[in-house]
Amino acid sequence: MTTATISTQKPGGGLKRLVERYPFLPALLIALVLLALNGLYQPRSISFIGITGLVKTYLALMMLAIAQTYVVYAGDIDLSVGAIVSLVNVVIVVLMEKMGGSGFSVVAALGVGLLTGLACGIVNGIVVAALRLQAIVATFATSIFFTGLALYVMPVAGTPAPAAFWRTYGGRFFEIPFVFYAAILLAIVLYVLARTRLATQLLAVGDDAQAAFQSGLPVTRIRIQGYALCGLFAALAAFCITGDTASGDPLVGGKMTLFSVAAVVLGGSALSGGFGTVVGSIIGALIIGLINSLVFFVGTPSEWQNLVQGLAILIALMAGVLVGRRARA
Amino acid sequence: MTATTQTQGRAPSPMLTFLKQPLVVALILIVALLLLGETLSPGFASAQQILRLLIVAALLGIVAAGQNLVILGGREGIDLSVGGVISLSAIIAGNVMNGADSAIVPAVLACMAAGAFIGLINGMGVTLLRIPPLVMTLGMLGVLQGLLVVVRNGIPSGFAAPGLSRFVTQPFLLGLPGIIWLWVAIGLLMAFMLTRTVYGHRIYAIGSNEQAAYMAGVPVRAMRISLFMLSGVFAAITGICLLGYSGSSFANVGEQYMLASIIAVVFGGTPLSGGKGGYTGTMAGALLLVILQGILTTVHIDESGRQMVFGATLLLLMLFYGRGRAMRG
Amino acid sequence: MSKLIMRGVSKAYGATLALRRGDLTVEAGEVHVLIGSNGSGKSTLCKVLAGSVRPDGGEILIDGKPVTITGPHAAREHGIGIFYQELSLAGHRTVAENICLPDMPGGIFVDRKALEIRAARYIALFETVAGEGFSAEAVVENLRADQRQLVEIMKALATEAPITIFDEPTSALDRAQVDRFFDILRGLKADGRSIIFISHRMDEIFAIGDRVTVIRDGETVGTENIADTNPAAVIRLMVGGQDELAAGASAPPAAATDRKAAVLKAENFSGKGFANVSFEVAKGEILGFGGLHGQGQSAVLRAIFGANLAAGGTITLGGSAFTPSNPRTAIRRGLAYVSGDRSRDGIIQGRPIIENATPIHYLRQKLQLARPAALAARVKPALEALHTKFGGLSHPINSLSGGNQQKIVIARWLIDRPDVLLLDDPTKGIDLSAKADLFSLIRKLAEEGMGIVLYSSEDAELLNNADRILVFNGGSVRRELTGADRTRYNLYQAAYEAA
Amino acid sequence: MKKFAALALTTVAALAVSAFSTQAADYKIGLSNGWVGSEWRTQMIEQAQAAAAAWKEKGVNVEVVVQSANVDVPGQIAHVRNFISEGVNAIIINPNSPTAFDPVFAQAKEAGILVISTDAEVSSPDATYVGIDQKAWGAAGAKWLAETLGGKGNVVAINGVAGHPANEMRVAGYKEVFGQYPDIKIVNEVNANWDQAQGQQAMQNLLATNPDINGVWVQDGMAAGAWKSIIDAKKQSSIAATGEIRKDFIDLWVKDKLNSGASVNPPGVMASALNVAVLMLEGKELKEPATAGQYKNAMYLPIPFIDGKNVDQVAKELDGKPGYFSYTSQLSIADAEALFK
Repeated sequence: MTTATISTQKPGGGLKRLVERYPFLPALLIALVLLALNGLYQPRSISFIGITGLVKTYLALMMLAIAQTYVVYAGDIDLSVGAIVSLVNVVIVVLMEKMGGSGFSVVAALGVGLLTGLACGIVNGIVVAALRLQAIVATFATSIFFTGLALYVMPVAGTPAPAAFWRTYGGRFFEIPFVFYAAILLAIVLYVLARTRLATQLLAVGDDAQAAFQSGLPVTRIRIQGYALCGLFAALAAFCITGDTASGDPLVGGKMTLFSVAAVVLGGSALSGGFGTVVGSIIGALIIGLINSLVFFVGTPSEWQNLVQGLAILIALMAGVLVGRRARA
Repeated sequence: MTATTQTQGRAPSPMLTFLKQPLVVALILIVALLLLGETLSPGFASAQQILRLLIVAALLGIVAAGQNLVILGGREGIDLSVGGVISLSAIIAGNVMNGADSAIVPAVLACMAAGAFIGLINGMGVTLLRIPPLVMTLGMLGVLQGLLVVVRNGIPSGFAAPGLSRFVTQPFLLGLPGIIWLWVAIGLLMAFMLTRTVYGHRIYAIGSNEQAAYMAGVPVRAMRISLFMLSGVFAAITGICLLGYSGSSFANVGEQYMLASIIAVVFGGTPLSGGKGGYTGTMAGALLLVILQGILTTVHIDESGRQMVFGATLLLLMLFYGRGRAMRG
Repeated sequence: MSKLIMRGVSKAYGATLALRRGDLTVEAGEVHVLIGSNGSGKSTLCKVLAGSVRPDGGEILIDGKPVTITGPHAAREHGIGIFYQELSLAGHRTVAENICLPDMPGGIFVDRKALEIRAARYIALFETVAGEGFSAEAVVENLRADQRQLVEIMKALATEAPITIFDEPTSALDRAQVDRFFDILRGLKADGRSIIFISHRMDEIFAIGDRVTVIRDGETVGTENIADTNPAAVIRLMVGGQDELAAGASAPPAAATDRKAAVLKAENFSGKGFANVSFEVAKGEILGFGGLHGQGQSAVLRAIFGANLAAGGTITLGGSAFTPSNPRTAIRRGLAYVSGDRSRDGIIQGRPIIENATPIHYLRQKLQLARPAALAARVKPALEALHTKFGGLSHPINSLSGGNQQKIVIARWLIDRPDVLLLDDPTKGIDLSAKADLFSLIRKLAEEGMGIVLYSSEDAELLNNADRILVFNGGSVRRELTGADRTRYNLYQAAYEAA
Repeated sequence: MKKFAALALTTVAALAVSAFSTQAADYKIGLSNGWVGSEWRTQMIEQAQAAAAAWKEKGVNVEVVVQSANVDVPGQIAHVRNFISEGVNAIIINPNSPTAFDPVFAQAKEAGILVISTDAEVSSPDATYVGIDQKAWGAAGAKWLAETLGGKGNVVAINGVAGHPANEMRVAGYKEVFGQYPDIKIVNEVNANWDQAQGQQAMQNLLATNPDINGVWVQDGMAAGAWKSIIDAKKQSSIAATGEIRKDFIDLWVKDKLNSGASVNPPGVMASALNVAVLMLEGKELKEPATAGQYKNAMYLPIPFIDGKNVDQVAKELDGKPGYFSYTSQLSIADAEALFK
């Protein structure tokens, strides 16, 4: 009954309704087109191994885009996610090394890594939501702090992660690469998270924080929880990156911050908050990866590669925003 | 009851109100930091050193002027592309003048035109396509970084004209270099523009309530495009001055100004929400940031420590400024 | 024992004392009306109770026990629910989610089933009057203004709070919706719940209220039983000693005007929300737009002004054709438009009064420089003509009450006189004295030769002030009322005719 | 939305136009560069491309495919994966991390691809490093500085990006050297992120607070900035500082007779690595296996040094080059062949 009423009220056809229901569809379409083009120019890039490589490489950015999405839900932004990735990366690598690299040490280090990410997220949340500093500049400041901390923990890149860890990440079980299990697990976690009270509350805060406050929602606490969730997913991103790079690097995540913001926008979420999906952000991260490899596979001269990538991402960003808005209009 | 309410009413004393002005806060902090710097590293607050800090602050202050205007114009105005514009401008200026004083004027004109053009594109994306400024200028930054590689490839890089270098580094009038006078002139011009011209009033109008400004006949789109263009022009001027400062151009010279210019604006008491603030504070904010960085350079500690102190100090300083509105009055 | 007692509640914003001594006693099972002119402090009193404003002094007793309300969440725990005048909805969420937002069923996870059941209960209450497109799954942003107001009402009802505050809940609703809502309120009353009801509409107050408390200048001046009082008495209490500020005190409409000199003419004008609207406004005439709220009156005015897109038809201004494209060109052609939604369309928040009063002057005089002395000389007379109360021209506009803010917005149009003044419900949410000032000025402007179009959602205002009234219904003009036809009966009849 | 799909397609079409024409190649070599923030990197790629073309005379067709863009470590790992998909014979990489590529290089090796890193060492046992020893590079500058100062004085160091491996190795190099001179005191070390203007600002701050500086150890482009501050402070006669190898700076050096010395990290390293790679692909064996360095997989190239003695000659060699051109050297094919059996 409900859908019927809406469709009579707003003409526009099934596609529009579909996009309203699944806002990440346009992003998915772009990603599929890019994937097809990649395959057209380099068939091996969409082979099983090629796709595995793609997922392995960009799982970290996907995680980070998810992290960013939860703060963007509430209309906030976190420019420190990359620094959190670096910090967690060096913390777990140093701990694994100190504890001897056994299976237990890996698990313990991952636990500490999650707590580190959580702590960073809570610090951001307190700074932005409780102390009411402006998110862009405040999280930039905390990013400098976290980077300093990472440099303190590991002054120079290089400590290797124990083989037990990265061989698991890069390995296969029953002929299926580990990352696919991770991806499936992630999908379940995200499905569950989308049903939490917190997800709805974050979106409500992002819609109109004052209104949410007046409705009796504990806005400050919700925003801090959003940042905490962001910190947790940034820690997961650090795990992925540690799995893929098998080493510690205090600067590894720095450049990922702005890519994570771009991925969120590419996925059709509104930076102003209140509207978005994590699935879109994941696809957004994939789009970035696919654009980068496509630019290579079509044989762009090296000096033009950055420009073409920049233009393609700018156009995709614009498309993400415009389509997202059309879907909501 | 009434009487008590009125007497204990929260009307703060005039002294406190004065002390809470962003400009006053910044000036007090500047003096405090200079004293701290002198204590930690004798010679830090010498006249010569302050002069040199002023030159560096002027470089930041000029780009922050454009950033300031874009932020004042509201609608989440922000310009992340200034770093790219600065780099591009430094390269164009170096190539056009290539060590010849006679080519300074064409070089300046070329750079300003390039800056204005990039601002125009940013502005059109933001107004006509309604892309959020953060997304638009972030995408533009990626494009400019690519463009830099293309532009630098295959063209001879040039020197600053001696006249330009003298302008930036050598005393010109009353012992101060030309760039300081330029900065002062920009400061006066900005103050005049923001308080005494219709254009200035319209900036505040669109920043504070775009819809009302539109209904009152303010050409909102043209205004906003012009602000982005001005931001491009100011960034271009910084690029030229930076060329004069370092003598020759080099890639990525502008990168560090992206977030620094935003922090200078925030330290100057202009909140990122727009419609409030001014440029005088931003000038003080730029100086404050430069002094802070200077102190950290002169203190002999590990880089990790420097970054942690820098990040924490930025956060601490932000607490002195207008924080977000409390949900509860 | 009274359900709720508020005693001596005070609140200052900076140097402005919003509430001096707010007293309110509400019994269980009554609808208690709170009334006062704008800026009298009644909204502040409600916000203190709802926890969104922290009081500076005073005490609150619920069921005889003193309580401290630390925030909206605490208010809810003390059994207080509120409908917010400015709405507190999450635009991208569904109707069901919004209704349950203050108290989502479930623990860490949302219990969708419970949420839907609970929402359905409140949606059912308004099922017959909610209109097309209203459903549990509809996204709030896509709803009409009246439907959104219904969601806010449902949200307030869903709190099931023993004390529920309704701060102007009916402003966007149509008659049928209001009637349904009042039925529900009567039901709640019968269940022993306490309702605090704020409205500017005297008819509603007397239709639903049991007792009325009047607030003036931040102080409670009295509480009466509705049955023992009458509108005139309530108004007297509201305005205090200032008799001349009584409602609708403008002169009776002038007689026939010179119809030949039409300054504004619309022919078959169409656009979003209206179709085939034709009318003429003569120099010196006040043309009224009437009818139920949202029948195209506002859309026509905005389209003429260029703020909304027009789809067809012609507009003639002062004898020559005019194609509305944006407010800027409209202003240049001598049009003026005052919106009732001043916080959206009018005031430039946080900026000085002088900057709020001058943008039209800048445009019409093609000024580039803003010289304060020269501007002040222009602005002051315009503000004085409206009896505007302000501290200084450099004070921020937010330091003024709503009525005075609206006067500044109107004054900006009077420095350089327009030929045609379009008034789009200009008195929405402003107090009676400001209304009186405004209407006497409008009549004066008309007498000086201006053509004026007045849309008002308050029928009395139209009947008292317009020379002719066009009654809108379903986006087009149903009837023209002139001379002795301008009666409330005729107005209602045309407005309620099936469109 | 259609409009944007169309736009996206147009971009792709534009890309396609630039697609290279494939030709029968004996070897396909992938070059990966993860940072385009300096001219040095551009020159590195160009020299490598030229070196590949030079093989034609020898009757060997070497096709290079390049990925050069600002990427983070995962982005550069993607480079390598793209090369594997592309089916190259060898990968030459200027890596963004010393250790991060171990797993992906293992995959490349599995696919039968030769991996060579240049400019920065990598820990992977599946790769060979062909380039200079960054630690020796740092030490060479420090040795010159210490000797120029007569073994005593106050020295400051302006370093690149903290935590960056190349930077840290260079830092280790100068620390070791200065450690051998008890009368040389390192009064401060700062990081200016390989940014010329930041180098200049850092030097300015250091000069103001340490008026008694005798020597400055500074790397790469930051040296030009540091020297600018020294000259602005009119201290060029009393301070000795390391320099850099761009033509701009060399000209200034000659003109102002600066007391400077510069270790050369030639942008030709990638070309050298390419020549080594081709020979390896041809199945030749190194006379001395590459087992140097901390990861036991390095083959170090000589580090030229510029000081007062040879700077005029260097300036002459660079005559006519653009200002950003770096003094360079590379293993010629013949030089490389000499290293093999």
